[in-house]
Amino acid sequence: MNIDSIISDLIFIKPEIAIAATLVLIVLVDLISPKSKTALPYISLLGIAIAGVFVVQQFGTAEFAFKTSLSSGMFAADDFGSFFKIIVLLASVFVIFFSISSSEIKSVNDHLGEYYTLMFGMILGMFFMVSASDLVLIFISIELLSLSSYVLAGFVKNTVRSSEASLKYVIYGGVSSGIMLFGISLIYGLTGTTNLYEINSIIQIQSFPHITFLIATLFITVGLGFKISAAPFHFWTPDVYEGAPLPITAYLSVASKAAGFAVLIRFIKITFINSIDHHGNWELLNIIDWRSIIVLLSILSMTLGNFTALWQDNLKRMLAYSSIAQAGYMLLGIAVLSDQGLTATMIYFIVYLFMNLGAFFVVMLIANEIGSEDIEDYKGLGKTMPFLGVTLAFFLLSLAGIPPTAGFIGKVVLFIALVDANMIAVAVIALLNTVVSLYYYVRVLKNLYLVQVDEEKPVIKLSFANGFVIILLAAPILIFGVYFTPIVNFAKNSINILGF
Amino acid sequence: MINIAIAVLFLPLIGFVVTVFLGSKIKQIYFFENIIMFLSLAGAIILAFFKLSSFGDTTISSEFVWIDLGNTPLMGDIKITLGIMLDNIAVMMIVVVMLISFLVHIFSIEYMRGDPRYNRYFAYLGLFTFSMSGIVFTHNILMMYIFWELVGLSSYLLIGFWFEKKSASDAAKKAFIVNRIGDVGMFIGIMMLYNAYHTFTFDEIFYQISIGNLPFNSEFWLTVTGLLIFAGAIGKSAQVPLHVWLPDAMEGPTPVSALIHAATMVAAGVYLIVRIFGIFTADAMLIIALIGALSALIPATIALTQNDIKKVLAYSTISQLGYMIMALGVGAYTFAFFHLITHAFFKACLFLGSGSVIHGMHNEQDIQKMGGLRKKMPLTYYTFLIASLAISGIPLTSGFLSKDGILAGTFAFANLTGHWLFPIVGFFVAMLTAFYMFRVIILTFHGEPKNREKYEHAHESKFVMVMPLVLLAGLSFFFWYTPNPVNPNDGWVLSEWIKAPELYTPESTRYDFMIPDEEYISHIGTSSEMMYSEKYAEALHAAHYPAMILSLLMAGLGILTAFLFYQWKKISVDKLAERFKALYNWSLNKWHFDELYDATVVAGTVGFSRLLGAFDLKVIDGIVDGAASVTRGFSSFIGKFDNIVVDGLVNFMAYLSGFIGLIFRRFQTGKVQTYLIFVLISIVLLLFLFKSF
Amino acid sequence: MLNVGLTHFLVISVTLFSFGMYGVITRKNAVMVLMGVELILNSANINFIAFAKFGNYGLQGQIIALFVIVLAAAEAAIALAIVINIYKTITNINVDEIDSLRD
Amino acid sequence: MQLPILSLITFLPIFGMIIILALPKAQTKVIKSFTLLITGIQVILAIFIMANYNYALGGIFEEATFQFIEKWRWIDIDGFSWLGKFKVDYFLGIDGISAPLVLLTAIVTFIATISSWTINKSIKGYFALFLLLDTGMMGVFVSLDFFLFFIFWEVMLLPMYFLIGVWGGPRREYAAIKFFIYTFLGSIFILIVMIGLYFSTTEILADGTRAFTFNLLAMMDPNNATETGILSPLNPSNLRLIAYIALFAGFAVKIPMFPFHTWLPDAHVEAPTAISVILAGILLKMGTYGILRVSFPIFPEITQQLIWYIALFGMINIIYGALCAMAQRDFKKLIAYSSVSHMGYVLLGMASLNTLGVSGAVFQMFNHGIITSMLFLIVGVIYDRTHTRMLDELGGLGVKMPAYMGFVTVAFFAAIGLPGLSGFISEAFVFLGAFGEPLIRVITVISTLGIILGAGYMLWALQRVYLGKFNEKWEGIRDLDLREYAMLAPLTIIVIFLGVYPSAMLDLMNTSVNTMVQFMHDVQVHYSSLVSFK
Repeated sequence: MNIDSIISDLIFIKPEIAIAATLVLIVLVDLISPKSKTALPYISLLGIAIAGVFVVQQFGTAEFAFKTSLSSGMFAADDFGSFFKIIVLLASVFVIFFSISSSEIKSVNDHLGEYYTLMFGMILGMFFMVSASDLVLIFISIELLSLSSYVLAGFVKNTVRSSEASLKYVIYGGVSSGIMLFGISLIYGLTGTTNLYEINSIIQIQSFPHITFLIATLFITVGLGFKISAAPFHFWTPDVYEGAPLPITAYLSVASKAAGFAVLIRFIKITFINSIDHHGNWELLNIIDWRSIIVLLSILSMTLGNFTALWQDNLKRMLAYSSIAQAGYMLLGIAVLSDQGLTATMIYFIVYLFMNLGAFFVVMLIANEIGSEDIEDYKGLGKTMPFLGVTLAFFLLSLAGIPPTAGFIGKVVLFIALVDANMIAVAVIALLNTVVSLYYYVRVLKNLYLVQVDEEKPVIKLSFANGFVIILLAAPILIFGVYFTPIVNFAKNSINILGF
Repeated sequence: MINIAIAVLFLPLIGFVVTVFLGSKIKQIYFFENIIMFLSLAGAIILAFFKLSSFGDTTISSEFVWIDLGNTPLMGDIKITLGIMLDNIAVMMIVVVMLISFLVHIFSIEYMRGDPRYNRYFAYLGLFTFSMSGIVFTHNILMMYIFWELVGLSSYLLIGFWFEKKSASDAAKKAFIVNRIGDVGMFIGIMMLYNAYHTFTFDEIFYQISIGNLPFNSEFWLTVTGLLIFAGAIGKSAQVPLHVWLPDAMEGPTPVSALIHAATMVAAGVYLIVRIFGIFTADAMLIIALIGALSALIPATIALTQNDIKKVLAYSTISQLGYMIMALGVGAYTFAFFHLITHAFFKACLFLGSGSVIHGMHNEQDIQKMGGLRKKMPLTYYTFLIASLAISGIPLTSGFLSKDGILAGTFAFANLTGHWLFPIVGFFVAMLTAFYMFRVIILTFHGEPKNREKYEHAHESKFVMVMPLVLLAGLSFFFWYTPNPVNPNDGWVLSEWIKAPELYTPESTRYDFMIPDEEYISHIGTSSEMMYSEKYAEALHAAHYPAMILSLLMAGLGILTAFLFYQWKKISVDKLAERFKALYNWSLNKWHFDELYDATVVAGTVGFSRLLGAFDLKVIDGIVDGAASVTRGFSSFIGKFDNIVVDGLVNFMAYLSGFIGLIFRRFQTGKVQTYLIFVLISIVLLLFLFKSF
Repeated sequence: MLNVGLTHFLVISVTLFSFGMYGVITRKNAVMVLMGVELILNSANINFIAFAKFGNYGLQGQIIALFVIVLAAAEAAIALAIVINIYKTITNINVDEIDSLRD
Repeated sequence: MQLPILSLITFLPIFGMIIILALPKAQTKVIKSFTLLITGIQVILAIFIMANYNYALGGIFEEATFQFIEKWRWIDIDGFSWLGKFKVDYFLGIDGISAPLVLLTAIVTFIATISSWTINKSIKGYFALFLLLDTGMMGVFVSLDFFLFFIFWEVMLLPMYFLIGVWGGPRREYAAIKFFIYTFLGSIFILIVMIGLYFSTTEILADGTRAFTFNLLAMMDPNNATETGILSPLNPSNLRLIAYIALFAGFAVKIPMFPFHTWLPDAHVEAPTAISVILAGILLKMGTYGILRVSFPIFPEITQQLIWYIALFGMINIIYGALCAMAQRDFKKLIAYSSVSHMGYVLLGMASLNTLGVSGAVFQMFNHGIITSMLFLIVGVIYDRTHTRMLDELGGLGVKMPAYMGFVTVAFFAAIGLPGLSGFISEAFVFLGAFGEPLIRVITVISTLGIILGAGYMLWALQRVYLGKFNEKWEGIRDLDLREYAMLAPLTIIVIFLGVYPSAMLDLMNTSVNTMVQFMHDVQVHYSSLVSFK
């Protein structure tokens, strides 16, 4: 490894460089003209756009950057990574839109420079996460993501719940990453390397004490489970989601979860793969029973998420539990351990991006108006905020998976994968879970429309820009719900993980 | 011929449709209905005349395909035809129906005048006449069933015509539902026939049975099929145990009672048995005879004590229908149908007469409050008397002829088979009939008026009401039917019009006497008197005069007792009633049939349905309200939970999920250190779970 | 002289890890909790270095440890800032009592 | 190319919905009239379809004999290493089983629109949802691709939820959620079986290759079964039986079959009249239609095994529904339970698997749709005037409302199955057909009790509401107005017309029913040979 190769490898991290550059630019602009905070979102959007262009350009490449040996490197520039980068970028764009109109963020207007800086810190962390093929890089990028998000979670400094969320997040996150790091160290001790590909080639030929390896793997899973908020590592999620500013909550629930999933998938597929047959089924090494572990986590996540969500009165908290449950569904796709399942998870992610962000955004806009996220305060809002009511209902129904929304397609594709892998019992459990989830989603609908409100309230107008953003989020759900060829194709063409 | 039949069939329907639609617009539209009825009557008479005079014994029929399912897999050709079949029995019946219907229409013009739904009343009568003609003309059993139900409808509408009265609407409902019970039996019978033969047409069914093709290839099931269809007749002809609706049906206007519940519709059951007589096995016939005997006896004993003039007549109707059914059961086929005709006329006369009385007495129906009306309403009295003589079986009347025939039939049957129950019941009921009819006459027309005021206002009815009475009374004399007042077999009705029945059942299932001996038939030739076998003809012949004398004695005894009791007051009725109080009350309370049914079937059904209703609400609606009741302990969260979800099965799931959720919630303590403990525990558990891999 | 081998280091690191965990779970003061987190991170560091040395894996282990130290410092800084922030808002840094966000 | 008339009739309401959403809220008259226009056009289209319908073609399993076919590739994605090709077709077509229901849907929706005239709350939202519902229902009856079928099936859930939940009675929230959850639960089973079937069926494409398919017709052909598909008949396991039961349960919720019926009374009682009409008139038919269209031909061998149970449930529905109806004090609930009872006849008829029984069942679906719509409209008329549905509080209304009374009589007696009205022939056919199947003969005989009980509760209700002493409380009650005539008269005409001339409907479905019976028979033999071969 020499300097030349490092420099030449930089072309593979063009998107990351763009993000980093934007980060620096934001800091600079904020320093130079502290008054002009309004420009910051646009600079951010520009940076994201540029990064986006680079990401799109990168589709089709399959190269290692920062090679540590002939056939492996720290960083894998492949379509799989690019796919999740697109997810992250799309989420970032929307979250920036959210931030512009969020009253919480407006209240800390003076610190907008830091806000966007930290957000780009997160993006940068996520970009490296989704492409990292080395445990050290994984750890570092996760830390980069985490450290930025700890601060952002408590960004609205003066409110108690925001600060509390931040504290819980940092303690919980710190311990999780500590455990993960310990696991990584054990892997390093066993194999002498932290590179996933090299670990794979070593464990293919050598045998290890099973318990140690299991402990190491489970420790790493704790760290990843924390990121994707899968039960039983989810405990931070409801509290932090409730306490954090809404745009950040939305961001955490989509982008950071996506990055976590990317890492998990890469970790499992690269490290433990034995062979892949022509139908795309992964034959894993006989060390860890990944299918059982993930099925367990997934069923636990969706059951716990759905059943606890039944009890929530705070809509944000309810959506937090719902996002735990959604993580459970997506984990199912991984549990199938095949390209088909992977595609299903990725398709689900595209859909999840739109519907979850949409739900959070509408909740935020409503909270902006009525100053509450409590479901009881939603009574009769269907009348006073007709557009928001309809779209919220639409997003929630998509989350529940009712046709003709894209949420339905996401679930169907998932169940197709499950049934094809003969995991019918799991599929039935998941389906029954969707029935439970319907309860709490419909409860919101009920308060919006069914409950009679005596007093006549005036209709609250919605700004054109916000309406437009909502349509940007809602339209894909409807379109992909009816014609889902594009997302299926996109996901299908992006499953190439470097090395396979 | 067929065209006339179609016209006769559909004219009343046109009358119904026109009247019902224009009823509220044109006040005088009822005239249209009456004209229509006249045309129908004329048609029927022409039909009968031509049929009986020119076509002899041939059966004229015509059919068209109503439903054609084509050549179906598994079941072959499925075609359902509707058609008209004209034989002697049908044309005689249609004349009876049309004549009485016409007379009732005429009678009603005056009787119903002033009713707010005057036109609608005539419309309903039209509907009934149409439906009844359908029963008469039909050539297949499905069509029979269709019209069977339609007469049920018109009966329902007419019984409940004054539906403001709860008793009337109750009676209508009761009539329909009780009839339905019989109809279901009939329908099951039809299903069995269809399943066996894939046809509904009488001819084809008969043909199949005659070639030995039985339902489920078993004689037993043939018996059952016959009895199931007979169940329809039990309902419609108000036979025990389904007779309870007919007395209640007297809530309807009296002319309706005369038309539907005395002369025609209730006779449809008998007509049905006559139509399919050939498929009954000996076992089936015995049961039919038994039902008939019971239906003759029980209502007759009830009629003894009833005070409502219409109720007496109603029970008498059941009793007379019982005679007919019994007659069919014992094989006296021709007399049964003959009695059907004669009974139709004199019973219609009695009912219309009672209507006239009720009309004259301003809606008074209690005979205990009448008396002495002979002077006020002479025409009504005499016609009523003639009809009563006829029903009692006094010579020179038509009733004498037909009833005597039936009694002789039972006599012969008993002689041949040893079932002496039937003649005993027959003669006993003959006495009872004479007694209660004359009780009515004496209490109503003789003696002193008991209600002076009403008596003063009483008056003879108008011409349009009396004219039908006179006509019907006239038809109660013997000379319309036979020149010989003591032997009906000499007359044209029995010797030429009503033919001996054709039997289709396998010979092994018949009574011995019903197996024709070939040489005997070839020797004598078929004639009505010589049905079945020589044995039977001899027995019948031997029974003729003894039966006649005995029946005359019984009738005389009945009349005499009635006079002793009520006219001359030689025996105190009250004392007698006091002495046999239990028996008296038993009769007065109609053998407690209504109470029995109310307490068992009705209460049972309603109670069961209530139970199910509650069950549905409470139990099914929450398969675990079992779990729900456990959960009820957790009232703290249920209260809150009711907002979120619901009760029932959904509820149970909700409670359950809520409960699970509640457990999961416990983990979310808000303390980050607790969370971390949970994480550690999870890791240990996961390790434990997967360590063996 | 005691022959110090890999096992000794691993025992120390595991002990450190356990102490860290214990501290995180039991301490009330948020700062002490954060100290526990540091212990956990550093126990891993010991592992890295020990494995690198005794497994002859080259320098990678030591380098990783350096990275981790930097990250641990950054994390501590941010965490302490957050603790200060929470002290400012509710004047209490007792982790046990900060549980307003709960079910 | 022929006119895509099925797409037209299905999506016309959606088009209408969009227009209505664009209209200003205050223009209630325009919104109502426009909806009426849309549904009116739908009726005309339906009549046009019937006029051009070829009675000689059977449909059921053979694409060539379906009519008004529209088949486009909707989703077509190549190159999956695991599936090969993923495709979903937009595949519409009707045969003699669906044609009557398309007609029924058009008619009942039209009548329900007239009945909706009295809605006075959020009119715009109501009619928009109403039209969405319309599309969902129509779509279910015309789609021949399982995926499409399922989407339509689910699409009508939501509008129904809102229509009951927003415009319903006092306990509407409860009723709406109950309906929603029940049906959603049912459809989940359908979904899982659908996916299982997908992996068990391949279809030959135009280019000669095979691909997995959602095509219902392809699923019916055992030659299309894959070797390893989990629900493939070639696969010797009892999964097919389990799948059949799951699928059946999914459809049974809609019928609703005992014990899944408890949502129905609640939904009916709370829903506004027009929605009750739609619910009972059309939605319930979807369950039995689904069984006929999907369960029966795809699982013929299982169907044959289970007909006794299907008939048993039919019997329970008939008797249980009737007894429950008898116990009700609420007029509308009574009618709702009568639907449970009447749908039992459909189940019983289907179980016979012979021409008479199946014709009877399909005909009964149509008839029940019409008759029960009438009954609910009749309840609605009363409720509009008195604001009560309690039987005991009414009484004697026949005196004051003679014209209304006429319709009531026709409707009630049609429900009882009086000959001359349409219900009779279908019930008679059901019984005759079911009696023809030896396995279920006893059940059939017991089911005839329903004839008596039906008369019992109907006449009792008739008496309590219309006969007897007039309740002075309702002095000044008025007879029908023109709008109400317009709702009731067409239905009455249909009821009488089909009662007198049932061939009009029977001929429409006859070829298909025969094809179906023949197909079920043949393919059973085929399947049993497959199993024995294994």
